[in-house]
Amino acid sequence: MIPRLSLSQIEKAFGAHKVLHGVSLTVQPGEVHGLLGENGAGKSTMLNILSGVLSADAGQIEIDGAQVTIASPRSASLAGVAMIHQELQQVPELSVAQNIYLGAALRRAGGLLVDRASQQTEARRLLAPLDASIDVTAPINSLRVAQRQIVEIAKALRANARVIAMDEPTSSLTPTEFDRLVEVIKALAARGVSIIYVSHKMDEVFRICQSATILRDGRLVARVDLPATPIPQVIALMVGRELSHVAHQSFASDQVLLQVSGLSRGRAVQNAAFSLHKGEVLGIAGLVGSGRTELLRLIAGVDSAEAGTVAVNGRPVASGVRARIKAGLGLVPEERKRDGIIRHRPVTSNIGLPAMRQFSRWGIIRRTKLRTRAEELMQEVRLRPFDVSKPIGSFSGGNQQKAIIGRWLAADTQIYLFDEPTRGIDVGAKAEIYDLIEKLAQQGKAIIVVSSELPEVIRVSDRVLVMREGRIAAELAASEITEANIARHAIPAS
Amino acid sequence: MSPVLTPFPLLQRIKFRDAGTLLGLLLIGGVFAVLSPTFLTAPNLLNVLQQSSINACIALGMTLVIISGGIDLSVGPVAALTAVLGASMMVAGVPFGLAVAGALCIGMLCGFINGALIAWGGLQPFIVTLGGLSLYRALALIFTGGQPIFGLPDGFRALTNGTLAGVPNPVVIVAVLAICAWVILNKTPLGEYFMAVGGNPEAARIAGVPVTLTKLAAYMISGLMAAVAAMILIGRLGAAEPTMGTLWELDAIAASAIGGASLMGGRGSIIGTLIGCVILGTLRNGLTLLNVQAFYQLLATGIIIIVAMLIDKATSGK
Amino acid sequence: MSPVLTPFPLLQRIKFRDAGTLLGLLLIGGVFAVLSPTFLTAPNLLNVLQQSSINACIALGMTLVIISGGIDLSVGPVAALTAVLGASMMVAGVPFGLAVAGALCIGMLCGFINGALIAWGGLQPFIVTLGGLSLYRALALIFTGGQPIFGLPDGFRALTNGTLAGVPNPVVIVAVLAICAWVILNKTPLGEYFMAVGGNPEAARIAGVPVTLTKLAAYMISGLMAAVAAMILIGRLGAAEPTMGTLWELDAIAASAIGGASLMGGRGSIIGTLIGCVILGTLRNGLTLLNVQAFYQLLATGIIIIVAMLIDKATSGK
Amino acid sequence: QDLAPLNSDSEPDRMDWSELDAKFGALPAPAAGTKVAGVSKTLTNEYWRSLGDGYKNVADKLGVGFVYQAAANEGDQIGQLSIAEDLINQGFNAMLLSPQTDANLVPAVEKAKAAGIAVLNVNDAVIPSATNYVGNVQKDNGVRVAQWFIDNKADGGQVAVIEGQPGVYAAGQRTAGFTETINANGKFSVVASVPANWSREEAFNAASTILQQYPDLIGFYANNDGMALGVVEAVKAAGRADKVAVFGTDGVSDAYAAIRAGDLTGTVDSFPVLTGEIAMEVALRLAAGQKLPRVVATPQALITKDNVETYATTDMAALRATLTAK
Ligand SMILES: Nc1ncnc2c1ncn2[C@@H]1O[C@H](COP(=O)(O)OP(=O)(O)OP(=O)(O)O)[C@@H](O)[C@H]1O
Ligand SMILES: Nc1ncnc2c1ncn2[C@@H]1O[C@H](COP(=O)(O)OP(=O)(O)OP(=O)(O)O)[C@@H](O)[C@H]1O
Ligand SMILES: [Mg+2]
Ligand SMILES: [Mg+2]
Repeated sequence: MIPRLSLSQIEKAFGAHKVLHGVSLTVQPGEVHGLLGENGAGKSTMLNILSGVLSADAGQIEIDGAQVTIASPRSASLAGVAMIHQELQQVPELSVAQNIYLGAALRRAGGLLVDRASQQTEARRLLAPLDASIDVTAPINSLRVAQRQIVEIAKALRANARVIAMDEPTSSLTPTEFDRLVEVIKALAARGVSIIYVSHKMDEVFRICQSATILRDGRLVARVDLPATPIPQVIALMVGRELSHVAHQSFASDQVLLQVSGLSRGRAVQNAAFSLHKGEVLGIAGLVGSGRTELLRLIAGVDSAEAGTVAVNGRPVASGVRARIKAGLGLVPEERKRDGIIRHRPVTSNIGLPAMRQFSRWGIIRRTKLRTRAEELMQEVRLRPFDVSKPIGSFSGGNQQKAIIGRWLAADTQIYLFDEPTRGIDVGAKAEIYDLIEKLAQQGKAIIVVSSELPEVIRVSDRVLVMREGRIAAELAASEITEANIARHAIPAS
Repeated sequence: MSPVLTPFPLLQRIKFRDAGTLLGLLLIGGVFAVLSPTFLTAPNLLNVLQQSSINACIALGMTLVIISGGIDLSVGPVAALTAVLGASMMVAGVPFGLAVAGALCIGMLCGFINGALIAWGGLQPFIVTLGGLSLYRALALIFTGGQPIFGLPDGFRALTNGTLAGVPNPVVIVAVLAICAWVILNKTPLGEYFMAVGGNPEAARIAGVPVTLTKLAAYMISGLMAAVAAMILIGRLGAAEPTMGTLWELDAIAASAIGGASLMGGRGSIIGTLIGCVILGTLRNGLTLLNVQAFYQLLATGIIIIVAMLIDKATSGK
Repeated sequence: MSPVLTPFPLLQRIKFRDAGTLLGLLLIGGVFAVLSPTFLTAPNLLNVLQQSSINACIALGMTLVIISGGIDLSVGPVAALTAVLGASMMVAGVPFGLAVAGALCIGMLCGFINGALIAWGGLQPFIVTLGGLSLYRALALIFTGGQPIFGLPDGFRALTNGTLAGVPNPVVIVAVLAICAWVILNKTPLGEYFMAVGGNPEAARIAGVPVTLTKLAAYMISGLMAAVAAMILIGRLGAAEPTMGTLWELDAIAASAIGGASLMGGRGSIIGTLIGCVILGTLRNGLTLLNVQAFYQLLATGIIIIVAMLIDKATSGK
Repeated sequence: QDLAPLNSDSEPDRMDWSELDAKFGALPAPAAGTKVAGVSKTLTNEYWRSLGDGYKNVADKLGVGFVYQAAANEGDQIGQLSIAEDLINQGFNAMLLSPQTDANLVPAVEKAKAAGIAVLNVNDAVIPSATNYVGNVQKDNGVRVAQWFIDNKADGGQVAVIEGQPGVYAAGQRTAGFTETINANGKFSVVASVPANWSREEAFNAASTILQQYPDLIGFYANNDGMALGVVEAVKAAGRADKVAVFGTDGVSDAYAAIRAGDLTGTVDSFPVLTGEIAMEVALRLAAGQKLPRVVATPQALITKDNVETYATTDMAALRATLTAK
């Protein structure tokens, strides 16, 4: 059978840094093909080449047996390739429908005018199987991350492509939404559409992919059939070593470090109250839009609460980010690109930002000290490529995340607020981050982990809060933490 | 999900953001109405509109450029260049319709040069159009030797000095152009491209928006609008001067910004810009009516601009 | 992992980006050196530096403002206001050291007002400083009644007209300030804050950067630099005029942009800005030496700015 | 020697241009290789170009080297200073400076004096430390126009002034001259006096507003001709050309044409070409070592339809004759 898509011997370098060494990949019609690898392995680069965002230095692309030249996103879409990008690629001021039809507006009046009405109808139709609650006329920047990611998926479905590349389409989604995506993907595959699926969530990959290509450091390692190949073997191929699975360990003490009481803001968060102990890891689970992100932002002082207090070590802390940071709180935001990184600045600067004063003497930054500390921290989380003087924007998404976490380690934060900490992070690094969380707990820090991945919540938490429609619906002690329990409390009784 | 798609009553179209700007205008107007009996007369209000029309014309183009993430500092000199070239064609006997068309083409050509350096050359809009600011002015001066050109045909001048149902023609022309700009921005693919390229150029590129062409279009429209403004002005003044249009760029940018355009790109409104122009026009008219001394006019202008923005901010929230 | 941490030889410090700008300067200088025998003489080169020093002073502050994501159009009028207030203090018999200190404080105060409206008021920098452009000028004119203030003490004038080891004092002063600005930008937390706030204000805020204070600091430094420029200039002129500083903002922004500052914020370089100032100064000097007529000077300026940027772009890649 | 700060309009040590030859003899022939530089405000205004033509007429006639430079635009103070400084190093015998403002060329003047170059301040802004000044009496511009109103509109009435850029010396003096004289008469009232920044467009707009506000207005005085011609268009557009008199200042060619056509009532011509010739002659006399009074006043005249043909000559000899005959 002629493969639907074949990429052969793709090479790509950024300056002197070679990131793809002759990688090849083929996908059959109707096949769902995984593209796996650690952070920085070159998955996004590969897909960006396929979708015309980047141009390859060497290599060929064939679609349905015919060689194609993909020089721009436009020519990619003409060739029948659509892509869901890892980072949200949206225009903030435009509506959902306009974003979905960006660059391919439906027209009327002989092509002169945009056909808003049809765009909205079509957008609604595209979104229906994924999330019917999204208002297609709302500006995209009024949506939550998860919804925006769903819009990105809808955007890729719009084009009736022969090949759809999905670069971590579910990094912000909960299993419920993933289930819906699975249905959509199955329908697409049934129509003969080929899908390349990138994800760090192994369960997802094993559920939908028939085969997978595995990359390591820009080189092709293996092509495997799924789910025939066992998970540990796939992971070993990705990271080049076996990952040992460690059981959860608790270091929680009795000493209350953080006390949240009556925290409210509109309908997003209503009367949240809980305490967090020294050495404790508190998981917060809930459906998309249940208010977890907003709760963390209120605690971190990023948004101001309408009511309620936050106390650290028994002392109430004033509002405002700076006061909260001073009191020992630090937020790793959910939307990295918008709220996390300063793109053009090197990793060191991004890491040192909250603690610049600590790294200074007589008002002058001690660069060497900052750099040493940054390297120390990044070594621990295995930043790749390991060059802390490069602008953070040139790192892969997962590696950017590591640097943002490193920021609070460098600031010697006491209470870590992690919002989807492993979003876009590979299995190897994920394990490292779990270890890190555990180590922080052991050192007597306190950690809150908001996550849409139930296994993750279960893996790291000593205690779990379940949020539902802005309220804390349940508190689960260690013995009660199970997927079924969490799901039971998370889903609104309609 | 709002089910109302068509028809749109006008008021519903005036967005909340524009309402803040409008309030600023009404406040300023209110103050002048109290202080000067002449202010609220129909001829004076028409006068304000007429005097705002040149700036409005420039500001319409500027708004599109700003929305697309750029800036055009060269509008004044482009206007001067098209004015002297257009006028000299007329004086040389070219039928004025043809001369005007020629001038408009020259305006677009200037815009094209700016746009090409920005879109293809990859240079910063500010610096390109700052270079253009010197360049086009120099061309206008060299072409005329610094002399104004007089003797424009009466037929042409009648066009700009006439009225339509009592409304001065320049106001009518600019109103039509404003409607065109509004349609382009809000109803056509090009308008979405402007917003997309200004709001998130990377996303726009990835989505297959023709970023280069979009930028070119923005600067060419700006050049065209500068040429139209030039034609209106030389018609009214009866002379084309190579020194025309000094500081027009600041007025136009101010009007756009007052109207809610963000100089970071991706945001702006045609209606807001028009209100911004009228605010600036009202300011000048009112201060003249009150015969405020030169230094204090300057003072009032500075304070009122800032206060209007603060009111706008306070009312429109964001 | 690069093992070279210290020490840094100077050349290594001049970043690749700045090398492109430098190349532009060398090219322009080369052309003039060939065409005019006077150009490459020591007095003439010192002349160029001296003439560039006022713009450099303003541009240093402007660069910091631009890096922090803003713009300051009010520098000229702030300079005028500090000049007339400082001068009138001196003329009234205040010891000139005190008068200068007072003037610098006034400059910072103006910057503080701009910064407060932007950081706390949440207004757009362009529009706030455009308002300031009128406001401070008006205050300067009203304070003096439009008259220049003459009769500055000789001791003060000697400061700005003297030389240090053959180098004119203004050049020395600006060099010192440039080093300070360089240290602030590259070596202090404040510098990191400028770049973070300009690069991504929301992320900076979440990371605990004092965004408001950072913006305030940028505008206050800009106001301070305007005041320093004013002091240097009135020392040289022996008089303070309320009309001083017209169009300074454009020159300063041009120098920053030529030097690689992005008007979108987050990026810029002190060394680049200095080279940018010298490019502009060299241009004026060379064209005058060659006795190029004013209109053609304007033409050459426009063309050279654009060509320099194209060369810079071509050599520095991005 | 410490000079008192110059005030060109009231300096007692002055003479009229017409007395030059009588008091100091014919212009001595300049030494071979004499070079003179002129630096003026801007070339975008015909006045300054004409002034340069006057310089050049004399320089060419006498075989003197001559360079004429100007700033890129009016208001570019440091740019003009740079130009002046750049010229000083090039060995000129005399410099004719028309500064943007009273102060902006002071360092150049000091440097030039130190280098032994004869420095002459020509018209408009006044350098307080200037040893020599050639130019007209700015205030007199306004006085002459006011006098015309007093002479020709016996009943008085409402008049308005369109000012140049706020803070500019010439604008202030011209306005003051007009306003003081006409107010002293008692029958007139200056109902509006607003700035239009030398811009034809702004003058047009301001005049439209004023015309509408004051239906009985009888006249405008504009601080320069460009603005006056803008006012003329506003008056015509308002259909009140027969009732409103409009005056300008400078006497540029377009103003003459407009006076002939009956559009502009009059202008105060300060004869820039002739002023340039006189200035160049004075500079050469200074370079030759003559000691002249500190201020040499140049001619000006109110041009109206009645005398427009008399003054509309490009023959400077004839013009000199007309002016001295008076
Ligand atoms: N614009 C760029 N400039 C320089 N280097 C880049 C750029 N984009 C990517 N890289 C580098 O290319 C390599 C591959 O990155 P890529 O984004 O393809 O990784 P990935 O496999 O998608 O990782 P992740 O799982 O973290 O998304 C990384 O080392 C990254 O640092
Ligand atoms: N930018 C916004 N505009 C409007 N409403 C918002 C916005 N952000 C949050 N909300 C509201 O706040 C509620 C909580 O959202 P939040 O993002 O905190 O939820 P979450 O559980 O973190 O979900 P997600 O998985 O999307 O991060 C949502 O129901 C939503 O209605
Ligand atoms: Mg990736
Ligand atoms: Mg969330």
